[in-house]
Amino acid sequence: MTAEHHGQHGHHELGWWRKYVFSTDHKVIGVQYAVTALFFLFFGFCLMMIMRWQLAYPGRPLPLIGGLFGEANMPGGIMLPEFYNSLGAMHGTIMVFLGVVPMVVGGFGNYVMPLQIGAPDMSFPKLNMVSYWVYFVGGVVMLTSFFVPGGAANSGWTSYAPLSVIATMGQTMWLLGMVFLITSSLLGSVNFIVTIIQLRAKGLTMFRLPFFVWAQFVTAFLLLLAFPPLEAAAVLQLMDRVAGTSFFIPAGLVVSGQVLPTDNLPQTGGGNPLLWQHLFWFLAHPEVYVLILPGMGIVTEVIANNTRKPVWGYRTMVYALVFLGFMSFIVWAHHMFITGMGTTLSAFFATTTMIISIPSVVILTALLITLHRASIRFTTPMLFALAFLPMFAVGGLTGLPLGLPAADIPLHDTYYVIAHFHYVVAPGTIFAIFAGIYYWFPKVTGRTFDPFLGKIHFWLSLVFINIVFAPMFWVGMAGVSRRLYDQTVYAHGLAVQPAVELSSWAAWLLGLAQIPFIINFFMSIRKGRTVSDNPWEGTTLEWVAPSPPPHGNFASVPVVYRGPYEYSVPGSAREFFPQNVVAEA
Amino acid sequence: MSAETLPYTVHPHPITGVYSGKLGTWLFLASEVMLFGALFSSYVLLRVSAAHWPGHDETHLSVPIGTFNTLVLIVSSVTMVMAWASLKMNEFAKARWYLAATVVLALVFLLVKLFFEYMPKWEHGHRPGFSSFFALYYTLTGLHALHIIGGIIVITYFLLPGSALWKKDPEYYTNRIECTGLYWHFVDLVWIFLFPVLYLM
Amino acid sequence: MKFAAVATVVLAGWCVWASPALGQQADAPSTVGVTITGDYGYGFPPDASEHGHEMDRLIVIVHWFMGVLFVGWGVFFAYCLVRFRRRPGHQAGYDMIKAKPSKYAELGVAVFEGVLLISFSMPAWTKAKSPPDPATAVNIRVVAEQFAWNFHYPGKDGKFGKTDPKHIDTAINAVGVDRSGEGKDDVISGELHVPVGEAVICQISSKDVIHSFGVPVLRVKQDAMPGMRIPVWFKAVKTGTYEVACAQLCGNNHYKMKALIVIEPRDQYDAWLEKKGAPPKEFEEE
Amino acid sequence: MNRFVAKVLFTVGACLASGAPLWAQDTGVIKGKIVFKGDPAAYSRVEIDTSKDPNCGKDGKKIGTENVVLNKKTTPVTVRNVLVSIKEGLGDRKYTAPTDKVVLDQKGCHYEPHVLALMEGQPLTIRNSDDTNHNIHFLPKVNEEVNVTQPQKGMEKDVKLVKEDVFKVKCDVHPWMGCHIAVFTHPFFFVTKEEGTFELKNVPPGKYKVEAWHETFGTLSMDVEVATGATVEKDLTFEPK
Repeated sequence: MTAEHHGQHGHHELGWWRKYVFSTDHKVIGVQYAVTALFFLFFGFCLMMIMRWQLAYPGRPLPLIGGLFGEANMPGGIMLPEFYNSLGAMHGTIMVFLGVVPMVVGGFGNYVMPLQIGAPDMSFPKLNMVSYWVYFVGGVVMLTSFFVPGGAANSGWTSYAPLSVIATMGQTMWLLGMVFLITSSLLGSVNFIVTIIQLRAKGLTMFRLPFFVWAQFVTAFLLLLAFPPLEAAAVLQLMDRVAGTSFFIPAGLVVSGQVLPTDNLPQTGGGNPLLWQHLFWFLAHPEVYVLILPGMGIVTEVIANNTRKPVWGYRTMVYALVFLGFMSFIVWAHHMFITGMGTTLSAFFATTTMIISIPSVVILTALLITLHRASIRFTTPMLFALAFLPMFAVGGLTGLPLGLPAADIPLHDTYYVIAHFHYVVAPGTIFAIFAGIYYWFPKVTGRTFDPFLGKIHFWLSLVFINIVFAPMFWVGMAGVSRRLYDQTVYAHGLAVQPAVELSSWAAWLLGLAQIPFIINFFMSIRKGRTVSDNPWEGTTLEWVAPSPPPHGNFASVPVVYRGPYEYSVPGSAREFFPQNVVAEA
Repeated sequence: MSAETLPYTVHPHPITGVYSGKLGTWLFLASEVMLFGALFSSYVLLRVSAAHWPGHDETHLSVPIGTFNTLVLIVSSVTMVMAWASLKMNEFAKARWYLAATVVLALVFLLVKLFFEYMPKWEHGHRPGFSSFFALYYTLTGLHALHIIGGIIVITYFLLPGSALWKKDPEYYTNRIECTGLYWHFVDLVWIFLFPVLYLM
Repeated sequence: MKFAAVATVVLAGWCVWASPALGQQADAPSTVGVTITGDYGYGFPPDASEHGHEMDRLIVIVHWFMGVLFVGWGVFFAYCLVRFRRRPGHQAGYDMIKAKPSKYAELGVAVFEGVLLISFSMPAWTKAKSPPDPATAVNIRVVAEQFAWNFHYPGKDGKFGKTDPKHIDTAINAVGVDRSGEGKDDVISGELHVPVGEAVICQISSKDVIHSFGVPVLRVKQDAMPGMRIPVWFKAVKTGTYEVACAQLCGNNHYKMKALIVIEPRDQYDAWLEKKGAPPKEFEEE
Repeated sequence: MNRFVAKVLFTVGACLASGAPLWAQDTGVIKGKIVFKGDPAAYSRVEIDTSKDPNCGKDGKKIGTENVVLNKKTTPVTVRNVLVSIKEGLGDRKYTAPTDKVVLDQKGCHYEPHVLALMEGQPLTIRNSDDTNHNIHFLPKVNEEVNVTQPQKGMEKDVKLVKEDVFKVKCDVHPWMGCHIAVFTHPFFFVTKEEGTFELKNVPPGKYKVEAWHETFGTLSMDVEVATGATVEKDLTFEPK
């Protein structure tokens, strides 16, 4: 890398559009991703808060805002089942594909990763811009689907065929939206991998990479290889809906008394609904790790920085991470134990599922042991990062009974499953996201946030999010299925209804608990105290760049001399060694 | 910042030995493999689970036309390589001719597919909804055709407006043609798989 | 800034205070004239099956295991947070501690998971997956449709009649059984009746989309796949009236896709089958 | 000029539709009955098993099959739920739909009426009078599909049918629940009741093709000539093989 690569500081100023809207700067794009994703996270959260009313008080008109949703959805404020299903499907879709993934990969990955590897930008800046705007279009398509006749997709975020094939027009929009989102992720992942391989600063070997970069690296590979099958599946389902094919529709279906008109069925016996599930879960299981790995990366950064010591067993963690990524491709069918799977197949997938739990345990343990003999600073990001550990532990552990086929029979598709994966993603990844926001906020804005509001936000969120999800374990144990518009029609559902009501109230309070964050966020951007380049006294390269980093990131090309987390090095005057500092003899 | 000012866009990375564009293309192709892989496995699953699979006498796919198209694509691959080679030998004019030839061949492929394969089948009522076989036939070949169209667009770009880059930075231009070539070979390769699977098996 | 914090706390407080006002209990289910047997609560639902306790036991064991791990981690976690908090004169240690215990812990986890899988899960699963010889069992076809369950009994001759969509009469012949031939004595019911203490094989299938035949009290769950007929089997050991729930999102009224399952002594079962098997009553408007 | 013609036609239509007396003497009436020839026993109705949903028939009221409903008391035996309407002969007369509501009621897990006829654009209300959930599923040939849930008693949904059509309606929660809806461009239609007779009033003079449609027996048709003020009486007979 030679000097002229950094000549751009003298560059003529770009126009407003090129600078903030159609920018090719990874930092601007990162912020664009993050802001859009935060919007979608909030939107998806709102959908859920509306659903929670129907769950808590089935068939009772939604007070105050009930009238706003139109006669087709909520006549007299009473939610109709079809609208409930739409909300459920879109909550899942938006949270996963429009919220969390764009946030942790598009947002944090885009902004932080190039800084941490000492690169001036991503390898393909224009491609980077394209992937954001493709994602944006996908998001718009998803949102508009609420306004088409029949409402948004209502076959669940898993869109199981044939239900999704005979569903209303919203499903077509969903598929189109997915094609956009998938394309965006593919372009992004190519960009990430190339950047990490090609643009690392001099001396930054793979085993000197911050764990966050490793997480992004593995995640990118998951996206790259797992998403295309879903794209294929989406294309096939589109054909089924639009071109009259029947990839997922078996012969002789009788829908509401009418034999489903499908021309080809006599000739070939039609399609296979399991095909969709295999293609879908082949993506969607790695997708789970796409949701959690970057979260682990963020948490590791924050913990290393706030324990003021190197993370324990860095290499072990990296190996565990890679192994996790690899294994995640051969566990998908544990979502399908009760689709009529035989003994052999289930044994295989149960085994791989048990195996994949080990590396997660390893990473968690490593992070825990890191706390040992640390000097823990309880900063706001650290609080979120610390909370991540037990929350993720709950989420991970409760995966065990679901991974054991016999135990899965009673628990499958009950609230137990909901509680399980929400513990992984909500107090897990979402807390990691908050940790990341608070941790890198000074770098991005050059200002500090208000720690007091931050702590309020943390404690309220921690309490309420647990009251939301913990009861669901008991509701699930009692055998209540998920995706029920009104569980009180069942004796076992009515018996645990109070727990559902409790969850709802906690959910709404959790919504209120985000107010301090929102206020903090916007006020600190404008009024926050300006800070130095390295307010957290971090060692990784992003803290070497100015805050906020200029176009091209680094004043001078950083050269790396050591591992990522050189804190409290014995027999040395300074408490921490940034990676680019020459060791004093 | 514009791509040119980034390291390793033109010159290969000392350790990995490739320039970023090439690596990116390879990764993109990896995902493409997964895409078509998924579709091929769908083909296998549907065919295995099907009560009856239409034989060659029922599908009426014309092997001669298929073979012709296969040859067309193979030749277009060759011209694509020649284009890159002549750029390497600094013969820009020649390269443009080869690129043009590639585009023409690609168009020939599409036209043959449209007028001698799709349209007659469509008239015969052999539409996607007719049987799982034709559903797969239209989906697979259609997706492949989309890839061909994409290739045509890219090559045409480098042939006309994009060629300005040659004067600014010949090596960079050559690299881009090489990447396009990689993609183009992949598209041909997909067809090499499609042809026997759909026409012969 | 402080204002926002205070406001939040106040608001939160108000909601908690106001919650009983809005929080009247939802209306009870409108299932009339039917009382569901057994008491339901936050634990497992009542277990009316022979094999259910195996699954329950497995789940309990797993949760003890999870509990031990979690508490173990939790204690260490809490200890570290207190003991190693930043305070004057306290310095973080740089060099790695040799954490042999963690290695053993991880190894232990792996081994125990193996045990759970091989000696608890697999036997139960294999049992669930190997139905007895149909000749010795009660055979029932469960045909799911949006949004109802149809239960198809072979009738006296013990043979199912041929079924074909063209015979479907949504009012009286939902499964489309051919009434000529073996189908003439077949029984189609909206309620599932099974004899207690006998092996029952249910052939699960679907007319339209994917449903799931879930009976919490029997610890049975099996997706109903259109185009397939998948057997599940169980031996009910407690008599009573329980509920069958659809456990797979199947459309608008998924939540109400419910049927009653009546487990009764053999003689009552036969009597019921007899009654159901009788030709339908002539209908005269009053 | 055109607007004037339109106005006139409008008034004519309105009066005809509402059977205004001052026009009555200028129009005729077509009446008759729908006769059934054959063995009534072969078409006896049977009770429907509603055990799927205990809420159905909790008032002790049983419901029966309706694919054929004969009136055995009358002689000759007549057929109920037959849809009689003018098929041809009205030329390009235009009629405006009456504004009074037609109600499709769901009562005791049973549709009332079983055959519902209305004019294009005439307001139709679907009501749930049951203490359970219903899922109204229109399976139209040309109109928009309707597939909505009414989870609670007393819920109402207004629907507009804007194209001429005859189609089945089904409840997806209670598979046995079915009925038929017919949409016409003119007001000359009638659905036979208990006595199995029909009467088309205020028919302008002219030659017509009158059609009778039954969900099981299919269609019959007859040619009728209506003179001013006259009443044509003509029967139709179904002879199922």
